[in-house]
Amino acid sequence: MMAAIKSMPMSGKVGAVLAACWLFLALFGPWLAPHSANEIVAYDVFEPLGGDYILGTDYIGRDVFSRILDGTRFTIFIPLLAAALACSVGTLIALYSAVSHPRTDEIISRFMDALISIPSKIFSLVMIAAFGSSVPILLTITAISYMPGSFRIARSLAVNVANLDFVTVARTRGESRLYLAVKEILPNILHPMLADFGLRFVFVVLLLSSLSFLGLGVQPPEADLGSLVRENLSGLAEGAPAVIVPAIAIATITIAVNLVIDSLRGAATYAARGR
Amino acid sequence: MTAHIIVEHLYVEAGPTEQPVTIVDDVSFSLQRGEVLALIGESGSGKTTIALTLLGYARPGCRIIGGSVMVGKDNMADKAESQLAGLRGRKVAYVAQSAAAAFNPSRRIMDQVVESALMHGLMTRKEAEAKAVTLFANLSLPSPETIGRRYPHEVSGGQLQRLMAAMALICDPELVIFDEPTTALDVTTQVDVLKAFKVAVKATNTTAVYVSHDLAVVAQMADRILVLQRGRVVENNPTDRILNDAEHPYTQQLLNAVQNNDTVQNKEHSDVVLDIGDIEAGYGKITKAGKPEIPILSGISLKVLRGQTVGIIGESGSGKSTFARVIAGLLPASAGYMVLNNQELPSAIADRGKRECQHIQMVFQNADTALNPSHKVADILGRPLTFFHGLKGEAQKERVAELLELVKLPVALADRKCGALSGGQKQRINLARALAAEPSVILCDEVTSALDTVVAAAILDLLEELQARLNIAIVFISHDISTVKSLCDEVLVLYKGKKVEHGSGSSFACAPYHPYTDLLVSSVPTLDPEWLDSRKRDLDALDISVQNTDDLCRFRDRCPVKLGDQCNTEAPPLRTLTSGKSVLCHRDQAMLVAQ
Amino acid sequence: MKNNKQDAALRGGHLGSRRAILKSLGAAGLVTAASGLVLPAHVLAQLTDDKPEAQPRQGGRIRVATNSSSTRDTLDPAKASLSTDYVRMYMVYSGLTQFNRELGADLALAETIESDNQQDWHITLRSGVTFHDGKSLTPQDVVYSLMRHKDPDVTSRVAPIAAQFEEVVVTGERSLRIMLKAPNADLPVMLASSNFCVVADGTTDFSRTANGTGPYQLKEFSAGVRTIGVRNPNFWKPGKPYLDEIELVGIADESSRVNALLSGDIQMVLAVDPRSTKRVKRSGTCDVMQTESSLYTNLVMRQDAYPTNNPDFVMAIKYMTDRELIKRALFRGYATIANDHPVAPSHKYFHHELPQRPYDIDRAKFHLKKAGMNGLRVPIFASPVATGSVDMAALMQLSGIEAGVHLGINRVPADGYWSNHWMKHPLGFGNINPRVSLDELFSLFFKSDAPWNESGWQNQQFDQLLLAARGEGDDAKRKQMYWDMQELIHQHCGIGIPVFMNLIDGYDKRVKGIFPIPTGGLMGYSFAEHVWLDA
Amino acid sequence: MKVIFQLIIKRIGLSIITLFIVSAVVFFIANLLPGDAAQEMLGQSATPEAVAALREAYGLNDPPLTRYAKWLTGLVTGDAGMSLANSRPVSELISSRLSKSLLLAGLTTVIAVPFAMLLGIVAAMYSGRRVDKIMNIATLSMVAVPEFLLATIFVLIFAVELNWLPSLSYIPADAGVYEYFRAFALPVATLCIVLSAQMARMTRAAVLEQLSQPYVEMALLKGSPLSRAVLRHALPNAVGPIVNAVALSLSYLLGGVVIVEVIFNYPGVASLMVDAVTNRDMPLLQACAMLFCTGYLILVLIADLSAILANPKLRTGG
Repeated sequence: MMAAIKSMPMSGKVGAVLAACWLFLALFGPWLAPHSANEIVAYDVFEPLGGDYILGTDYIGRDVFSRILDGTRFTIFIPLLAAALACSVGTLIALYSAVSHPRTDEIISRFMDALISIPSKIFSLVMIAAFGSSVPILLTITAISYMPGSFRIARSLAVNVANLDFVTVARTRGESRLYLAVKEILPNILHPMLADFGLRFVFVVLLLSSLSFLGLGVQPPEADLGSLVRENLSGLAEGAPAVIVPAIAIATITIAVNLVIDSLRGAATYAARGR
Repeated sequence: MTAHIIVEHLYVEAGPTEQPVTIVDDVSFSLQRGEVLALIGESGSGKTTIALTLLGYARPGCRIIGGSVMVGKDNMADKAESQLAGLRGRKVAYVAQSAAAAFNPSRRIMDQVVESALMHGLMTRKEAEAKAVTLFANLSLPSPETIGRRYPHEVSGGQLQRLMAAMALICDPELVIFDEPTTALDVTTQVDVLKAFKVAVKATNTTAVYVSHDLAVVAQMADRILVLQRGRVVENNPTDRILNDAEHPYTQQLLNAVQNNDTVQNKEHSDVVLDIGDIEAGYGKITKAGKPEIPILSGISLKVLRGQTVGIIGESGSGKSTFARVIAGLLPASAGYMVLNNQELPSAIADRGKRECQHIQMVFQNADTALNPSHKVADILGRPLTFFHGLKGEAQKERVAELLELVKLPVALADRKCGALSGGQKQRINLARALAAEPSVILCDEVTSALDTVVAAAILDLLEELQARLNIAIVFISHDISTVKSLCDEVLVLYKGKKVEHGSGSSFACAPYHPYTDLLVSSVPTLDPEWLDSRKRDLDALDISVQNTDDLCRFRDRCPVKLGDQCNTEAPPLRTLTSGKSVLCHRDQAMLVAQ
Repeated sequence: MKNNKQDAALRGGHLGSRRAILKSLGAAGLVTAASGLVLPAHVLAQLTDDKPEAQPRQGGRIRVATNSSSTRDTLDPAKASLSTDYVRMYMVYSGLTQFNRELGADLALAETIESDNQQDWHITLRSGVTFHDGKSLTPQDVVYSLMRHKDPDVTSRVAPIAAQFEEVVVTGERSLRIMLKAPNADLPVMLASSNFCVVADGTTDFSRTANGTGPYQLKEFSAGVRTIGVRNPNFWKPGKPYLDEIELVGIADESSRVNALLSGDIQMVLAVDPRSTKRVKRSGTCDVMQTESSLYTNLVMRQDAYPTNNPDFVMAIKYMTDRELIKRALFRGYATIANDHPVAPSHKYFHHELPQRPYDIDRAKFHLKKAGMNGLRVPIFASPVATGSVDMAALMQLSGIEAGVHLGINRVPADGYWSNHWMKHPLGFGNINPRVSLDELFSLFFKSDAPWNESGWQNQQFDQLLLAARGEGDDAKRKQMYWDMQELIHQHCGIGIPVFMNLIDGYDKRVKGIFPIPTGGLMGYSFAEHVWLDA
Repeated sequence: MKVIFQLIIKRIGLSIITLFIVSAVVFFIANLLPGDAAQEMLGQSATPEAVAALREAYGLNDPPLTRYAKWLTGLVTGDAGMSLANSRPVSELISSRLSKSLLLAGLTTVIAVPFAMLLGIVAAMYSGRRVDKIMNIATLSMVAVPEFLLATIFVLIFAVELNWLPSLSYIPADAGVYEYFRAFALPVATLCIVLSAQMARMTRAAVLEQLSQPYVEMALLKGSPLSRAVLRHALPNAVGPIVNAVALSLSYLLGGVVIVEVIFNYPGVASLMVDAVTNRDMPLLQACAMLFCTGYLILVLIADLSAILANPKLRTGG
């Protein structure tokens, strides 16, 4: 891991550091918060930077800094888990369909197409209307809506690998499909899927914030960064930090992750060329 | 008179600037106008890198860090991109290794051939195209007027390679760089391409640099030969000098690798291991006629005896690899039978039992793709051991060690990932994996063609030795008849999915041959520099019209000794010659000898 | 005052039958309306900044945005359910009566409404009123318009109220008679609701056309997109309406709505967030109108479920609601402290001697201990549709922690809240629109058999008082009864009402003639006939 | 051309299957929704009898499968059914909105695609250099900003402060080109930024991929300057992946634009579908889902076709 970071270009290192910082905040943010995230501390709403409250106050006078520290964990962990879920499930299904009969493969692909073609926001809307909005539900929804995408990528990768000689060799040995999928193919698509995982993460972060716009996101009084932006939107006119800071936070998180992915990709391609 | 090309103290390095690797190390040479210099050495010797510096070009990740590269009055080593762009293609031209890759698939050939002429504003499109057509003709390309209108994928590899030469010569450059231009080609096509190049170059008195790893080929083309090893010049002498009395041991190695030692051994063969009869196979759905939509093989029969080596020869498209796949069960035959160790062998892998799978092992041409890059050597060799013989833990470890020894690799390799290994080592691992199963038949598909000559020779020796020790049967598939002749007890020549000649290895020592076999044999370059000029041209139609379906002789369109329309109307008989081999041809023994 | 003129005009409309009206409508508090000069203080406060204005100007077009609009938008009074619908109804239709700024009703299509026993009502219609298609108004139209609510196939939203109609019959070419099942002095006010607007006899298809007698004729209607009305030249109020055209759109997102107002794309918007008022005022071109209403978001504590069926728990909750904080933090002061009963201070029957319930954690603690519910965990259901409920829940949660009860907030999406969550959980929120007649309010939400008895409250005494008050002609007695009912709710009902929210509308200062009508935003949704555009 | 024809036929076949699956999935999920059109219709005033009556009227009492079958047969016979929320034919509701959605999507496409291409190509040409790095960060930031924030910022600046553009994308009946431009400026700008970032990155990747091919090296060694090598050689071969990326991004323009539609109060199909959900208006919901799916499939088909047309090898079925 450290080696991987060492081999990264500058941008990658920056990204890694940023990401690490956010991860840290996500883990320990709530303990660092000067106030309780939900306590109304000031009469004035949308207070500016500095002053009694580092990042001012929000639309009902809560301490923005504390709320951000508290909300980061949602913006980090939900996407993290969701993306992990989406990628792993997508990859596994992809592997399965790559090694199984063309017809099965076809059916699975059709089904995934179907899923992709349903706009994720509306899918979420329906699901949340059906099951209510809770963290587990949000996880499931976001995971489901990005799984087909992962599947597409994983499948195309897997199919390519499946046609390589070493897989054929294993076949001539009479190996089981499971072995082919897990032992021969999987290790060789892991790396690109890692990059894909990063992308999914970013997508989920953004989907979450759009959901919070539609009032379907994380449940108050908790709020992920997206919801913070949303609930303080009316403060945008007076340039309240309550809306701008969380927005910047989201931006830095996504950018950081992307930088890391890109440099990982770069490393991968370099390795490929080296071989 | 001063030399045309003068390269002095050239250094090129690669990799990240922090810890660079010097890949061209103090190389100097010079070349008179009109001379042809060959750069020879195995992959990684830096020959291509040097050639590219003559265009002032270094591949991504590489940097020219020292020395001068004088082409005429221009020092290509210290020119700005913009200036270089003006020189490239006009003054110095490049013919790439794989024309198939070096032609833009989405643009018509003519556009690409004339492009540089137009870019440099040397002539109008009309003139350029006219010139191109004449070049096509000189390069003895079929229907020169129209071939330019085609897309790259619509012409054969050999033709593409020559078209590339035309592309290089369109601006009458002073210097042409040929970068392994024929390695990707079949022997028969290679000859024509080489001929064409030689003529073209001599005609225009162009200086040429010819990059290759094949001494025999180089012998035909070059006036001087520069032998490279790990980025350094080990020998730089006129061709005949190199051929006759090479100074450097490495050069001698190269020479020996080419000298094919015709030692046909006659071992005692006992029982039949694999008996294959009247195989029909192909791709696509099975039609009502019971044949696949795209038939490849028809009526192939073969008996393989224990400890015997059977050679299958053919060029690309002959169906030799398909044959291997059929035996391995990857492509179930649509007709015919297979018997393994006196037991009916199901045609589809799915229907085969573990034992059957174990007894037929396949070794693929390209070790890079045949070994899972993410596995350790130990895993790769260990898997068949556990899978077939249930070996685990220590026992497995030991066996792996034995296997490595068997293929003459250090045991330490066991825990390396095979991405880190050299081509030769990979191929040995590849072989060891097959042996691990303790099979009775090994299918070797072009196991040497991806390797440098020296390395390839070593692998062949290994094969022979192993077979002698383990007494396994080997089906050796190759396009290189000389190798097969020297290696195999029995040889089978495929042409477009049909067996045209079949006999003992010894019977291939000399004529008579089937006309196609004859073509193959005579197409293999020798170290005699005169050889190429003595060769007669093969016919080269733009599209070989023969379908793989009818029973007529499929070689007839290219056959130099074709008998009028008999060949076009009647199916050729399978006649047995005195040498004991059978030949699929209308000509009888006498006529064949006469050719 | 700018309104003298129109009121005079109105009075002129029914001077002849003044006695009858006073007799009949006194109960409903139209005395002030009849001589419309004395205005309640809170209304005056709103009007101080309009200087006395010149003759209202004819012409001009404005665009108006409400906060809700969907494919469910309708032209059928019986189906009107959202603010956009209400506005649309008052644009194209008129009712027998209409709301005025004193929470009472003025006569509209009705010229007189008389009754001696509050059960048997005689109505004469204004003469010379015509529908948009030229057909003139007949009693039959009114009969049809009222009785159709009882037809199940119409799926009227006021079916429960219409159930009171025993029968409605034509008694003359301009007169009709409404027989109620039981006396109800508030009928005239009831009839002013947009659902009881008058449509032409026999109209069944409301999908594209609306043939009413209202101030504007329907020019374009596409559900969920927009409604355009053009001036009705033969509107029955002489000289009215003033504008040539009104376009009505729904903008769900508050900040978009306000931005649209500030950028001049919209001239009037409904429901401005208290936090946006600063911006609107600062703009200079626009201003806000505040309407004190009896709109409230309330805690619902089911009497038939644990733990809310425990009166001490209910008390605890009531004591741990920090009304001041809610008013200040959630509504930026645009609210009126409530006293756990649904009658707003502005209402003439408001019980002002009932002591205000304070924010008192210790009392809450005491009650919790008494109930033995210390450290109890209770889920509380809130939703964006119940305005402010989510933030209220958050505040309740905090004071809950102090008092020693843990409230776990479940925010459920707006969509489907009313059918799936409202009144379905022990502890949740409701959101009740202003009802002018306390009778309607109580019978809809507090009577033991009320259709939406939110807390499932059963109280015989209350029910009896309600029925009695309905039939009571004497205002003093009636008032006393309503006071008693308020006290009952305040003490025993499982409903906690922290504040009444003031309605805030935003408007472009060039729009004139606006004044608050407490039944709803945008002048009780009936701005269409009143406003005019200053050049 | 024959190849293309076959492909289209094959695709249409597959698409029908996919559509079928979508309809099934949507129907299934929709059935999980609590409450139904009847309840939503009556809202607070829902008395059991009334609801029952309405259910009967809507045929909501039949078992789900029967309803699904009914709906499906209706659709096959070209009848998408009646909207439950406001008794108008679904087809009518959609068609009025669809044209608007397509207009918005079209405008966005026309602007976003070339813009993205340009960014991507330039970035690829100077990959590793400063230009590339800056663009990388720029595009990333573009992706990273929640679109509702972006939209609101635009409105505040251009509509509220500067008063150049309307804050609602409202088109008067007698709108001229100028009004159109003004009305669409902000939503289109928002969508462009949201979309082009992704497309630009994909384009860059695709072009870079080609730049590593031998024929590009060959072009350089023939003396063509980098720009020519990229535009004349690499780009034509990168078309396949690029159009694919574009297609995927554009498929977002039908269903994904809910937020933009809400903020600019633009009556598009996305918000229609949201209404359908809130009103439990199954026929409408289903129809919208079908619509989005079809749109997606068409886009993908177009992408594949253009990829084929760009590649002579596939084109001639070689």
